[in-house]
Amino acid sequence: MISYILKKLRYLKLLNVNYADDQKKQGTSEYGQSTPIKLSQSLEKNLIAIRNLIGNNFDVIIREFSFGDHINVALIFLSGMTDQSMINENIMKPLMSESHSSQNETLKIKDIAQIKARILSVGGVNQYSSYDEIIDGCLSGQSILLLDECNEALAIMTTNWKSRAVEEPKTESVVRGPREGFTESLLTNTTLIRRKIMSPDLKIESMKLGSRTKTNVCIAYIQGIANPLLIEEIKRRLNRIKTDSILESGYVEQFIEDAPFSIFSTVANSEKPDAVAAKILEGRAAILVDGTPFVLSVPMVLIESFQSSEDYYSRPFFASLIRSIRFLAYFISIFAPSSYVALTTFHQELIPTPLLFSMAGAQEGVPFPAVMEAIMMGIIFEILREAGVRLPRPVGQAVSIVGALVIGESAVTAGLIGAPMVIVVALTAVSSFVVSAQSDSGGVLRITFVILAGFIGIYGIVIGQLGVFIHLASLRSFGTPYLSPLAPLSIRDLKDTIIRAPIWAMFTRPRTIGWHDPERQEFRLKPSSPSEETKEQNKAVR
Amino acid sequence: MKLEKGEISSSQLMFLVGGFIQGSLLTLAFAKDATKHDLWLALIAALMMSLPLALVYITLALKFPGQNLFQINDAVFGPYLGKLVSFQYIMLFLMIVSSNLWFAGDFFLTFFFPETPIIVIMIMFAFICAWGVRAGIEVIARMSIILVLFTILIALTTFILLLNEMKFSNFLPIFDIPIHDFIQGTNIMMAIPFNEVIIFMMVIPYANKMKQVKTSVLYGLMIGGITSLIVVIRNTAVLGPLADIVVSPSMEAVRLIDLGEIIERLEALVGIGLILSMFLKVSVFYYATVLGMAQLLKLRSYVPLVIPVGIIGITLALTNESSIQFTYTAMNTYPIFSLSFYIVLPLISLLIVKIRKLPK
Amino acid sequence: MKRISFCTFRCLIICLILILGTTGCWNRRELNSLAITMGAGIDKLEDEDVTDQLQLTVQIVKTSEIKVGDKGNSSADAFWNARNTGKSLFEVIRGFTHQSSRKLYWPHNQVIIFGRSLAEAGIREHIDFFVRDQETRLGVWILVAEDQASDIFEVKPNLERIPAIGLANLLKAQKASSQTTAIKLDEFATRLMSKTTAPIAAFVKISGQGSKKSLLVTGTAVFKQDKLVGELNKTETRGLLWVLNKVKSGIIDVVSPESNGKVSLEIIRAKSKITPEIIEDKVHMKVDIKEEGNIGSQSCTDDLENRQTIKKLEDEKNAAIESEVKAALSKAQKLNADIFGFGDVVHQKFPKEWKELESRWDEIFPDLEVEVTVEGKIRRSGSSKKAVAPAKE
Amino acid sequence: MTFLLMSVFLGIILFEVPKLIRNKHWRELIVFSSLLSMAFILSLLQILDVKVPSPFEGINFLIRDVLHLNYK
Repeated sequence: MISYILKKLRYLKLLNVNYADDQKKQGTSEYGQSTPIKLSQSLEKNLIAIRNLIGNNFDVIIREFSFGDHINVALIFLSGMTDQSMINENIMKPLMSESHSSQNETLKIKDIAQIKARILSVGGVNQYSSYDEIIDGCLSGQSILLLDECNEALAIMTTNWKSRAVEEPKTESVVRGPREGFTESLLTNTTLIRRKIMSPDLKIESMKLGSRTKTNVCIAYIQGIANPLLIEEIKRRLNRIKTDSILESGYVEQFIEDAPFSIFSTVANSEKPDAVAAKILEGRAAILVDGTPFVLSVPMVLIESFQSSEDYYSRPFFASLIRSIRFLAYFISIFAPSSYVALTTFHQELIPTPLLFSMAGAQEGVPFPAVMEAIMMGIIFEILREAGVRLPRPVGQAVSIVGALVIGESAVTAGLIGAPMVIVVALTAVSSFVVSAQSDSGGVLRITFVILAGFIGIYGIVIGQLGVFIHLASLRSFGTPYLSPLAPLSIRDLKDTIIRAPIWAMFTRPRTIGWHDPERQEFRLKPSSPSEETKEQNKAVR
Repeated sequence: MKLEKGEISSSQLMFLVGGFIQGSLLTLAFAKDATKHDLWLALIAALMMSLPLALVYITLALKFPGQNLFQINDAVFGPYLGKLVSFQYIMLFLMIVSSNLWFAGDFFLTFFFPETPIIVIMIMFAFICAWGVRAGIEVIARMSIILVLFTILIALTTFILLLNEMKFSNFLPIFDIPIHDFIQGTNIMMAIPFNEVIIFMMVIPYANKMKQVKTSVLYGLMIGGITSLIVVIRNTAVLGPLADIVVSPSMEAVRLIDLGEIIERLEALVGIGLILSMFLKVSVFYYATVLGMAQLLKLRSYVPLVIPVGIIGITLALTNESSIQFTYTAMNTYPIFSLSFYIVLPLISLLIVKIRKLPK
Repeated sequence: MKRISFCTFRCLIICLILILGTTGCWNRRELNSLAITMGAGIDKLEDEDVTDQLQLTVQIVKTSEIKVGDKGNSSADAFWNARNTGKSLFEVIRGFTHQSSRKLYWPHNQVIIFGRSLAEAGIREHIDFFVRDQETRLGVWILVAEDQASDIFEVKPNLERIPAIGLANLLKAQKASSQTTAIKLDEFATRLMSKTTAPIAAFVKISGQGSKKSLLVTGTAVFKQDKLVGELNKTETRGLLWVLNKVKSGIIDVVSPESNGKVSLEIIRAKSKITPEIIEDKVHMKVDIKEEGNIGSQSCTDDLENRQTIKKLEDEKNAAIESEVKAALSKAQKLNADIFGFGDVVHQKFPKEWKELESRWDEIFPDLEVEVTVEGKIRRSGSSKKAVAPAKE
Repeated sequence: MTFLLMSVFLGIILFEVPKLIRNKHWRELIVFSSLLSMAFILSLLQILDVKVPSPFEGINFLIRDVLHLNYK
């Protein structure tokens, strides 16, 4: 024990030292950034320097040519990330043809601004003067035009790489509603959102994260609805991220979430532009990360996991019914195995007599205690699911079928597992798919409750549930209480919880999120049958 | 220096008080022994008598906005005598925490796990309450709404399901007990749930709307009182004289639910409702104890005290010999003992406040 | 820095779980380790040399025999009647551990049957276990066997696989005739606790011989305090139930006013009210019974569809009900057992006078004057208006 | 059993103390440790089967035997 403590202490010290080192390092690097190395006048020197920096990569193309009055230039670009035809048509062609057209004018075109203004027929052109900028630009798909006898370079927006087309998302399929989903390209994603919300108030701010990956990350929100403090907080947390790589929005999520050790995620994600747009319109902010179709949105509340964009497109009765079914399914998926264990091992008096007979009959000769059975079946189910997801589709199906047969049929006939347990596990498994946003927390809770139930029955389950409840009640996501409309009760916002009120009745935004500009729409929008006058008019028309 | 940074709304305060009173549904059995089938009368009498007392507490709390019971004690009785009074209150609260732990353990031992050592149940319960207390009063208050609604739902459902087992002649003859017993019953009812709202003098300072405090607390008392009344009426009407001899009338009454062999054996609901509402009660007392200690000793945070106080509470509960001895104390001596804390001291405080025209 | 504290926290939790785990799970019992008791029969052993010996018969379900989907060995008995003897009930119950591999499990117990000789000797001490133990429930049927309780469990029911369940279902079905007092432990115990009200229970008999044995639930066993003192027959039982407001359904046979044929009247709804009165220090009871019914069947061919006949039929029904009540009353007064709970009603209405009456109730009850008023109605005549008979000329 | 108790208390110390030391909450640390040692002594007495007088008995004594105010 003591040695363990000593080890801990030593580790602490080590951490402190490392931390101090980090501080120093960061200081130096910042110092370095403040004075970037400037381009020199000579093209040759510049090219050598650039070759030294990125030249020996096979996808870097350095094309040297001259135009006009033997002005030597070099075009540097990455072959895979640029639009080749654009380079040919809009950069090379005008430059080259310039030399033939009007000889006397070309002589004057030494000035880089002139080239930019008169020759290049491309939308985005920047002027850079340091190596760092050039390299960064080149790596993000811009073409760099270096001129001899000029200490500035032009970065031309030729960015274009292969990306997936907008497709229907696999994770959130709908019956009614738009079928488009985000793609891996940030630009496409922002476009998809912009197309939903064509308001000048929609702000999309971008920043680069990851010292090596230099991933573009955008924050999208609506100015005037979103709480400015929220946006500030998001920026603060994003700027805190000092890492070398951001490969997926999951990286960002784990860096910015409020409760890193909670089993409940405090950052929501979605693949559907309409869902994200709706969230933005409620006053949330979306965080888009380049390279992934999963867009984050904060703050997240628990209820969000039970909402689906389709709820709002279908009529309120059915939507409310489906909502309540989702809640039911979530509770089944968490409590079914543990309740079964508690009932069969501690509280047999709570089972109705005829049911007890058949359950006891099925359990006769089964060697394992019910807790063991529940845990075993839970694990087997998770294995089967994982195998089904990872394997290629045809093989995955075969695995599922074999697994289901083996467990569902053979294990019961062999007397290894009671048939009721199989039913309970199957029910749990099916229900756990209903609320997919909480499936990770659901799995952990399920196992915990099974263990608690096996230990001290219903008392264990209730105590555990109280613990989860305390945890949920104390959880906040970017300042918003996690159980938001329920636990700090806000009666007005209960319209979008278990019951989904008609759209015309939800005339305010959620109190804890978008209270900055509370009114969503006019108060009296409930449709009513046409008044007498209009009826008369209609008749007259007919 | 503020130990608690949370803020609770008036509706949360109301439900917290309601849940707090509901947390004593189990201990209704003490008054039941004294008043038999007239328990409901004693309950109403106790509720009526505790309303003015609650007003006394609220008036005191509102005279000193932002200050809780112990700070008020300091202001009223002076720094030294005030500390002594506060110390006594802390001891009382600690004892209530430990006795409630014992009640919970005792109940689950009797009805669900007769062979389990009581300490396991108490530790688990204390653990969850400690967790809640560490999270702060704001979190407990947030939870209260759902817990209270759940308890009310259970009480109402079982009431409706038992309607055709009820015999309202069980209440006859009304007032069939000696007046001595009735006074004792009322006293017990006041001592165990209703006057304990004095604890909310520790919570009221954190309410965000001081104007609504009075109505919230009184409505909360009514919520708790009405739930208790529903439960008492259900038990007496269903069980009749049998309710006088069983340990937990609620449990036995709910056991009798049998609707077409489908809706039956629901007694787990009683147990669940009990843990949920007792959690609120114990947490509030627990919170007041640790907050009071931290204040008395001028600490910067009450959080480190939570676990040691919890363990002391459990060990104190374990010093009880049997539930029979415990029942004796709760029925015969404790109600009188508590009068000084719940009636005498607050009234003296109010008097001193009026005479010395505090706060200056 | 936060991670360090979390690590210790996690260690703490793991330690806690391990500690709790090592100390074991105290009340755990798997479904296949239970001996689910469905019925208990308590007898007094009538041996010459041993006196005061109790015999307890418990009916335990063999769960392996009722495995669903296993049709193979359904011919075997699905129950096991275990017997044990001893001095006190609790001792006897614990004694079963010597012969049963599984511990008796009581929450699903359906019936408690007292043997006649035991019931005559007193049952108070044996009821206590069933009220006090946390496993037993108050919603269990109480029966008195005509002879030995242990014999009852041997009779295999024709429709159920387990006799105790058959018996419980039999009692539930008694509503249809309202000629048996189906009573559960909670009410039985309440009556036992009352100073004046006498406990009652249903009687169970074995009818038939050999393999054609079947169970018959009939009549009412009347206790005085906790001792069996007498028995009510079917008619008297219904008389009792009328007063207790427990008649749910049933048939009353009356003679047709036109000819001598029989008309069976079905009881649909019944309600009774007991009002006590004290006139000049003397207690009178008033019992008002309101009843509604239909014509169930008629064996004569009379035309009943006119107002006079219906009126007459109603009068006859009232007389029949009244005679039933009177019969029960006279029997009860003869046994001096206040099965109707008149004492409690007086207590509820006149709490002051009751203090004086309470001690004399045994003397008052046999001569208690009871006024019975019956208001019977005939509402409908079923789906036919006239009897199935050739039309009269 | 004593070992178990000690490990539980050690766990509690590991859980609470580092934070207090880090924040330099010395006063809290003193109160915490005195309360914890009290708790430890009380629970040790429980484990060693030493009879600790119940505070409720104290109430009984005060009300019944000193003041004679009890109901029964």
